[in-house]
Amino acid sequence: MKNIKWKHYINYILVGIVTLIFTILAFCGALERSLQVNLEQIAIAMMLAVSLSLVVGFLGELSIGHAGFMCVGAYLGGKISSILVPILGNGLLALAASLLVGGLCAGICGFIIGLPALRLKGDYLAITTLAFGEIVRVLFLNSSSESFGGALGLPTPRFDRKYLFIICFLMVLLTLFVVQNLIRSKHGRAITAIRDNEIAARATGINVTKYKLVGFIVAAIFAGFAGVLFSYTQPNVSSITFNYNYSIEMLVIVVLGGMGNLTGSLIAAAAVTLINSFLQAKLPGDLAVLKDLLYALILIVVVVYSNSPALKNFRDKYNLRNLFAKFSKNKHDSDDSTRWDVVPTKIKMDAILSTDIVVNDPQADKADKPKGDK
Amino acid sequence: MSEFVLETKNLGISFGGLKAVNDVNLQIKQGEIYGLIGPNGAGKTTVFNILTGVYQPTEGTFYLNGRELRKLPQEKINHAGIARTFQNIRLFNNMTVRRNVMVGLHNRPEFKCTMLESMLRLPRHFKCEREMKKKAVEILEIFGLADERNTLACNLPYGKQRKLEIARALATEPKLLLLDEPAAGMNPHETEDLRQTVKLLREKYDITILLIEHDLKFVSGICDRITVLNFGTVIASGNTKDALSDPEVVRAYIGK
Amino acid sequence: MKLSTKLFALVLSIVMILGVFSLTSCNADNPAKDNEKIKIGLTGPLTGGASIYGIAVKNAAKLAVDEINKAGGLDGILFELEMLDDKHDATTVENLYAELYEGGMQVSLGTVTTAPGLNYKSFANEDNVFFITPSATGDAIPEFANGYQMCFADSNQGTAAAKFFNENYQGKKIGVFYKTDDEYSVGIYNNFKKTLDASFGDISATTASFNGDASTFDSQIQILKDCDVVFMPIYYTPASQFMTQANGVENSIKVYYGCDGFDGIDAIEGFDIATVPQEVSYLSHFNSTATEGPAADFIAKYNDAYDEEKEPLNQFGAAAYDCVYAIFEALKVAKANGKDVAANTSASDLCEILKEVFNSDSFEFRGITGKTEGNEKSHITWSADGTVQKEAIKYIVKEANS
Amino acid sequence: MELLITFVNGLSLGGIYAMIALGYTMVYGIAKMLNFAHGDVIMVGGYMILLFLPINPIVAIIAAIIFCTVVGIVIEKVAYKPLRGASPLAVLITAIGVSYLLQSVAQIAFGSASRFVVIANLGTLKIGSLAIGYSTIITLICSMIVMIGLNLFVKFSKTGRAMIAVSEDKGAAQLMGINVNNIIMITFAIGSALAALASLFFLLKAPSITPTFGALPGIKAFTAAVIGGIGSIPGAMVGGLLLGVIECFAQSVPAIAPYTDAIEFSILIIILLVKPTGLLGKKRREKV
Repeated sequence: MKNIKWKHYINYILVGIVTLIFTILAFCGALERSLQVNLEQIAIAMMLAVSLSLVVGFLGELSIGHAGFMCVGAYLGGKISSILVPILGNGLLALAASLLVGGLCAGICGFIIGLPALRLKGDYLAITTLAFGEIVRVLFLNSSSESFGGALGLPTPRFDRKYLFIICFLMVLLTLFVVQNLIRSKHGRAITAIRDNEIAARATGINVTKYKLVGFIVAAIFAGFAGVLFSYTQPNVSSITFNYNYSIEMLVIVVLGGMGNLTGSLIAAAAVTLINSFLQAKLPGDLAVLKDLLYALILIVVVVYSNSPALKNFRDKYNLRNLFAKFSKNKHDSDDSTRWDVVPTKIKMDAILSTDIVVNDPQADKADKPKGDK
Repeated sequence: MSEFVLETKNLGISFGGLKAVNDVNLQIKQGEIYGLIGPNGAGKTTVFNILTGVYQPTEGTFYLNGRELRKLPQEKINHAGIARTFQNIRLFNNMTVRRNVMVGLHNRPEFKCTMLESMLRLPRHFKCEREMKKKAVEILEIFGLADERNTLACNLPYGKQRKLEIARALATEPKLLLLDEPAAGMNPHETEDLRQTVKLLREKYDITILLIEHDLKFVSGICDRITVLNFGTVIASGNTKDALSDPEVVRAYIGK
Repeated sequence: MKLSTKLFALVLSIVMILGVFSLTSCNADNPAKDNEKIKIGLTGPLTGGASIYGIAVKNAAKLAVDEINKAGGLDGILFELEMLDDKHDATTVENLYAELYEGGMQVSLGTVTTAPGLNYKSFANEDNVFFITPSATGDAIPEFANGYQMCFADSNQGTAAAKFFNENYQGKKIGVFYKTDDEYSVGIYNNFKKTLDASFGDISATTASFNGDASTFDSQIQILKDCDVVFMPIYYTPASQFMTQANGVENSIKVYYGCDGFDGIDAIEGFDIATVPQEVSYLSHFNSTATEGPAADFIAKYNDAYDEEKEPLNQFGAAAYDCVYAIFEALKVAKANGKDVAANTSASDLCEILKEVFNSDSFEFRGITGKTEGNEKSHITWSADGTVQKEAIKYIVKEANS
Repeated sequence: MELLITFVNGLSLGGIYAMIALGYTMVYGIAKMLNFAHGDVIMVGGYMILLFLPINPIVAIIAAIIFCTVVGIVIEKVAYKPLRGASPLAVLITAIGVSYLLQSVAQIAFGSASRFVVIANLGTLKIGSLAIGYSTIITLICSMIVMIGLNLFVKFSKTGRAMIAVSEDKGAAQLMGINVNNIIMITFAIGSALAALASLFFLLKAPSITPTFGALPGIKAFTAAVIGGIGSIPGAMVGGLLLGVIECFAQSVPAIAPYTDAIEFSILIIILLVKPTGLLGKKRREKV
């Protein structure tokens, strides 16, 4: 049983150790600011990746509007904190209140976007989430300067920079705690059942409506939390940040991390953030134009390499996991519960991204079309 | 309480003017194994889809133990006590065998555990998970799948996948089990095995079974009564042997 | 060992290495203490849609630094420039600022555009880093004591335009065409409208707007086609699009009037401004097609050094050139006043020195932006709130076709 | 009357959207992938026109079409074909990578400054106080011709029918002797050629180009394709025209103009809620 325990808590341990070490460094005053900044960004990306993973990896719905939830969190949390900070002081109390409000409002948005998810599938749902994200952004963009600052952005108070990353990482732990516990329960089983085969899940008595909404709401709440923290890292929140490219970046992280693999998502979030900020900060002005080129090439090569069916044999031969497995004595775990976070990576993604449309055959399948469903 | 487990009254559905199922009346008694047969395209699976809420009937209605289930969503119909398997197997392929069955146990009252309890990992969550696992293995043992409980469902051989689907349906504690071509694609050995299992289900769990099957040998060997459909309408119904020898049925199967 | 244990050990060691790395490279209060040259830092868009501004700033600032260094620097103290790419994206600034500051930046040109600048000013304020931005026109940019502008602030431009309209276009139909998701455009528009509404009740404007990268303006032209004067607080690319597309479709537009974003409109490759029948003019501090005076000298120098087709000069660049010289001159003044300026003076100390000079009444910078007469450079001073005081000029890019 | 002008403007803009949307929809129908790089092919076309314009406008247009076709095929071969059979999501991410790649290559090659590309000055049609650019009218007519032509091509030519077959069932099409790889390649080629045409009409309307030029029409056209029912060729046309008209009308009212994008996307959501597979998309029922 001891072996299993390790694996169950690997994500907590990973994040926990990182937090602990950097916290100690921070208290010693030995932490570079750029590293601190990167840590904040990594933590926010991790929260977004883990929460998005719940929707894309486990619920099996493609969402490219995750930045919209974050936007709601950032603006509402930021607004609340800028109201509360003068009253309560710039402390944990104001932060907690804004987290609460930001998360709650994002959660409500998650509910709203979850409703079409009950009716729509695949790409249609994907564009709906994208549309939702853009609508939210445009509304904040055109808000009056008294309410949310409009195009000029919303000035937000900033938490003591030195310790903000610790709070961010604690929130990552909370996100992991909730998402993992949800997934590794009977409710999570129901959610993955819906992903694997919605029709069978319904016939087995799973309340698909409820669980789809739960998936979207939980994901939205944590994206909202990430938004609030983001507003604390930025002196000025501007809606342009939350455009669909940002959502796509989060999707890239989730896919690179291996769909539905939370450890992978965490590592990918850290890696992508670090690569981005490294390229950004280290390439001097003249080479800046190469940065996008490099990022694009890395993205293409990594995705083609790790997904191409033609390279499968090669990958299997030189797989990192296999390399590790060679050294491990206990090659096969006997209990299926140990595989809970690995299994979903084997999803046939067609289930997520496919709605076959008959281009030109109105008569086809007529017998299968019920009257009410024209 | 009605004397019939399942009773359909003038059940019918039309798709854009085409009557796929018309005026089907079934009356299935407690503990019966009832067959629904007919040539391809006769509307058998459509009847199943109506009974499980996939389609809404355009005419007529149906009752389970006297309770009208028309208009209920699929999961509510399942909660009311109808479970089914599918013609083309629909397992949760990326889950292990045991987890497939555990999904079936999801709504049982004895395994109640709210989402909050799960998220906070309260004692009830652990208790519930433990007992669900135990129960799932118990069910798997009936079907002889207990040894493969940690195999991914998609890696099971065909015959076992069929069985697993039945096990999952059974896990929802149904009063009526709908089996859609359970013996399709099975070799004679597997078919025989299946027959034993279905009989066992009735004996041990007192479940009423309605099944669609093309294999008439299988049907006549197991069903108490059958109904024969052709072009969406009932052409014969009653005792298995009598119904099969009905001239109308013979004509439908063999052709004029 | 188990896989997880391995992984755990791996992560642990990586973290340790990172930790040790950050320990060793920790230099407590003055990251610039090992500098051999005074390091000027800034961020700006070098890639993406707004990169034309950032690139001009980078080139012109580099030109100024090279000139100063060639001339011996500040009594032998040389300067160096470091510019990072913020993509006109405010979220990158936190990271870039940290990188610049820890890399030893002592004095800064802030950011090229307003959106990132709104973040930059707060970071710079926390560390007390002096910055003078060439082109972030936002009103809130010089909010803190350490922030200065070389360009006119949005409110300044909006108010000036409103006054100009009131004086010159009474009784005319006025149209405004602005960009709703751009801080610069919205900032000027809001102030323009506020001034117009508040002070001059009998003059009002028809408004059309666009956002994002939109480049087809059919509907907007329909709204504005019956105006006499169209005020365009936008950059020249969409403005030139509007003029081209409105050509022949509008009925009565006589004048297109812009702000400093118009600069460069007559230099767009392939766009022949003579085909626009209207008068095109703008109020600004620099004319990048000037043919005489100090501005022309600078333009010649710039075009010698850079590919004017790919990296064209605009007023952003000119302002950046002035910014570098302003810092240089101010440091010279400070040094003359007996202040201790060295290549490794901390950013905070330099900030105090520079603030004092910039805020003193006697400091006047002679630059290439603002109103120049003959070969005389312009007179530029700063008010205590960090906004620039120099004379704006109305440039007529093109007279109306008669 | 002004409403009419706005309407015609909308149709013409919609025609361009529709042309791009056709590329999305055909590729989707046949390769079952969202080609996020499609918008950037438009940009490539625009730069080709810019490059060859000094020679002759006609040469420039032909060069742009040929080059875009080649680019489309190369992208398909290099970035998408190795992933055939892999998850569509992976292909989606690669497409995003290709999009970034094209943009940064364009920036390196042409700089990021906006370039003016005046293909021709076509003048204006004036009726009383109303005026409408000839470019608008030409765009409208040409886009209609292209769309009808494409529809006929798909319906009646051998290749077109092979496309339908592949889009319905790759495996079965292969068994029927259709070279699926070729058909996919041809689809990409046609889609990219359409993108080049779209860039031509776009530049006729708004003669300037930047490396990010394709992003906005790309996302609009994607929206249009989904409104019409992605995978359906008539759907792409209807969606494109509808979107163009909505956009022009929304922008012609100053008070709601800033919300144009939000309005468009709201309409998209509403349409999808009423018709979950778009206006003309065929509803796919999963056989139970």
